[in-house]
Amino acid sequence: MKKIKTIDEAMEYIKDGMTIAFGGFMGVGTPEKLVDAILAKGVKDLTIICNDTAFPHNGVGKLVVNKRVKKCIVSHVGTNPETGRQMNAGEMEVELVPQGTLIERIRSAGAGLGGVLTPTGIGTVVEEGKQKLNIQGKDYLLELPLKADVAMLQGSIVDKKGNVYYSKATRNFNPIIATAADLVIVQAEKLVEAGEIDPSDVMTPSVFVNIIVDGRE
Amino acid sequence: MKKIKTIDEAMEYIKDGMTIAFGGFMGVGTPEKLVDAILAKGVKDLTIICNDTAFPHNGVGKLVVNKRVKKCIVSHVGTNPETGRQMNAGEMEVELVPQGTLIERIRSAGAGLGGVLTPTGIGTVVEEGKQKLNIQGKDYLLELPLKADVAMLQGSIVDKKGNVYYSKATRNFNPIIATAADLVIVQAEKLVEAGEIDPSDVMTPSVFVNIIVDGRE
Amino acid sequence: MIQDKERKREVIVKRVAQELKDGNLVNLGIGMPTLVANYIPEGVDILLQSENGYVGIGPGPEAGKEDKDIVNAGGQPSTVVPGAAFFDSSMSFTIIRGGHLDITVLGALQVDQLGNLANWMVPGKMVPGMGGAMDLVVGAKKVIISMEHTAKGEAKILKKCTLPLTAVGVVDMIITEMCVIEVTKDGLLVTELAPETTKEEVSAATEADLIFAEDLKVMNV
Amino acid sequence: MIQDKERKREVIVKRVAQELKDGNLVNLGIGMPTLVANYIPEGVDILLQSENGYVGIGPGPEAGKEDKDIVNAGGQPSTVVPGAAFFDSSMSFTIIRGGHLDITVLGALQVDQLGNLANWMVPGKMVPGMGGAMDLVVGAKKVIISMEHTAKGEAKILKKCTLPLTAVGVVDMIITEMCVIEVTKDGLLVTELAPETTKEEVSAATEADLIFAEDLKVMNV
Repeated sequence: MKKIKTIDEAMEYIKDGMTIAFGGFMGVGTPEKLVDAILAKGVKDLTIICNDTAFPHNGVGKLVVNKRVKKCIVSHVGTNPETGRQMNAGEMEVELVPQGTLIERIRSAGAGLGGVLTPTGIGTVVEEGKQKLNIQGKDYLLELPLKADVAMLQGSIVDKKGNVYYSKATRNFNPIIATAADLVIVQAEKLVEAGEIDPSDVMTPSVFVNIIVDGRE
Repeated sequence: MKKIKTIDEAMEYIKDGMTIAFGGFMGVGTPEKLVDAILAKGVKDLTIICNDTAFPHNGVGKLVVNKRVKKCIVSHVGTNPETGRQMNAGEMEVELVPQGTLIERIRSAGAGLGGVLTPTGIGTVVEEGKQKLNIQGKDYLLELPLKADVAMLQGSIVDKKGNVYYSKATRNFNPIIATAADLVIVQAEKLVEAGEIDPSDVMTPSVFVNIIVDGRE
Repeated sequence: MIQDKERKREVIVKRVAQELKDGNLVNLGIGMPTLVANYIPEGVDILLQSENGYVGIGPGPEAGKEDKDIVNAGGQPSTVVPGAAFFDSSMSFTIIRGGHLDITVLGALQVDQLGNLANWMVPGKMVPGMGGAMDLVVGAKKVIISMEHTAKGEAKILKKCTLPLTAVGVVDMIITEMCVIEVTKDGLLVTELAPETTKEEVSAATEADLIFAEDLKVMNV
Repeated sequence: MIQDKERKREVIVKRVAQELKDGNLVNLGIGMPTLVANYIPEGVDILLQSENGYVGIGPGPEAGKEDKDIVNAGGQPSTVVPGAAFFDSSMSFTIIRGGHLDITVLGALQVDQLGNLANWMVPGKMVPGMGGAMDLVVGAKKVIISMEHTAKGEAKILKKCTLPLTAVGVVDMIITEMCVIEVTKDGLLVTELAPETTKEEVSAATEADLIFAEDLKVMNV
């Protein structure tokens, strides 16, 4: 099972119209080289799942600015004015999801659960069109699982089997989106032999990772 | 905020009839000194939440053998014949929960969710008395959150603020039960200064831990 | 009544800081709430949480010493204190929504006398998104709104919010440059007035019904 | 028909091992399924999962070299291979229930022709609990039951299970010392017979309706 591929080989799997989940929070923890490769290849009409649309110059913000995004499912767009402009102009669809609900919807897809029962959003526009359940006297929204075709991770240290370690605050959405996509691609900042990451330090077990791209290429 | 206490001081919080969640899988990862302290203090009528009832000589198995348990909520009792005997004799109540459902019920309590929607148990006795939801064409059981009065963890390395690192397979239920109890007590196999555990290696952040007991005492 | 912009801000964040107790886990929202960290009382040891995945936010890094792998929830370079811990976003929101956060401090566009909060969008104009705010106010044990009392002369403390809500009945306390308000089941109770500020001035700047406490105090700022 | 107890077991685990493909993530149940690890074909690199929280189970440790912090799901001392990873139980069952496990191999008390499985209790007698079994069979991409064909002469492969179920319609394949059975929408299809075993012997030892494949093969064991 050779998982290591060139960025070009990895990009062969990426097609117009796909749903792609990206790690990263304001761009920190987003695999920039994979984002750049999407731009270079000319892939468009993407649905992206990410915490936020970052800034215009980094992370998935670049995909928005270059008009590759048909729809984004995110919790926050305030740091990228172009997202707001395209949203208000009707050029791009934006589904805003509370951050805790967003990560939990992704997790529930990865964990084989039927959805999330959360108190967040009760009494707000977030509850529109959703089933409400009263459990033990309290109201919860049923939020549905959210899965991607492809997940793109930034791994600080990756071994050749696909085990991933994320440095500091780059972890954020990365380990969760890794569980909820048909194809998982990790951009390795540092690539090491199997066994070099202490098994207790692994944050995404190799079983979730399909393709490893060397980020120093 | 001084969290370090002696085992005797920690035991002052433990009363008859409490619900206590224990880390550990077949006893590995269970804080044996805290179990022994419960036995020594004579606490009884406990409801225990644990993956299993271990073996008669270790982990929570000792609490069962010494008849301190009124009810256990576990996924497996096969390795402790005394559990089966007390269950069949009507001396102790046993609620058997599928392992994945058990850990997720505890997690949902810790995460402020209304419960778990799982396909596990559909069409079996596990579904008796529970609400079933059909979501996107598939049936799920609604399993309710499970919270304890006290959680007792075994931490391999614990710093004085209460950050915990679990070695290898001792992790199991420990980080999850730490999120779902009113009082969390960790037995530290090794106690270090704040900052000595790399912040990226912390598996239970200090915010969940109320009391640290030195396991080398 | 305080007029100076800088002084207003100082009054608010100093007073908010007095709400933080030893051992508290606190989330400070982007913007003015962040400044609260500069006024934490001597001897009070608190832990600051960052939505993107850590507890133990430290001071901003010196120029040139930024760590590209540590930013706060606003995307700005940050540091951590000894005893900090990093984790993923699902753990971050387990902490937030699960009731493990003692205090969340954030701004508001509008607050009303039922404790409703609106702070995430102005339809057709500004839609930054709710980020973690909806989870924070639903999950935290205590929700403190820190903001200027009015916006361009318009009241922000209302009988009923008109903007889309962030959450229903969640606000515990409102701290402005004019007063401290506790949200009680009987309504909005003003417990402290800012220096040089009168009841009449507060009432005039507020659309909501106000109750003034019998033992009304002066904010110690 | 194979009579020797040891040879029966060998036939079963050898044949199960042939189902494991390069790159598979596999969970082997406690007891006989564990032995499958000894027969994995040359050149096939699989990863074994342990419910209690790791992937990459290695061989049993030498006596005296046990690590107290590593046991398998049966509580027995274990080791890990290079490239292993430890995690908590919620991640363990994210892998299991989330469809990330290629194959689960486990024993049964009863299996029926609708693919129903009973393997966790005999009312009033033996109630070990379901442990992770209910999640494993619901979540794994392929469920293989490995067991002796009968128990003390009683059929275990039935028209309809009589014991409390572990799950409904989940079994993909049954491998015994007599034959290999695929669970299809038309019913139980016998695709291979063990050496020295006849269709008649299999039918006599089975209560369920069986379909014998046109290209019925002999198990390569």
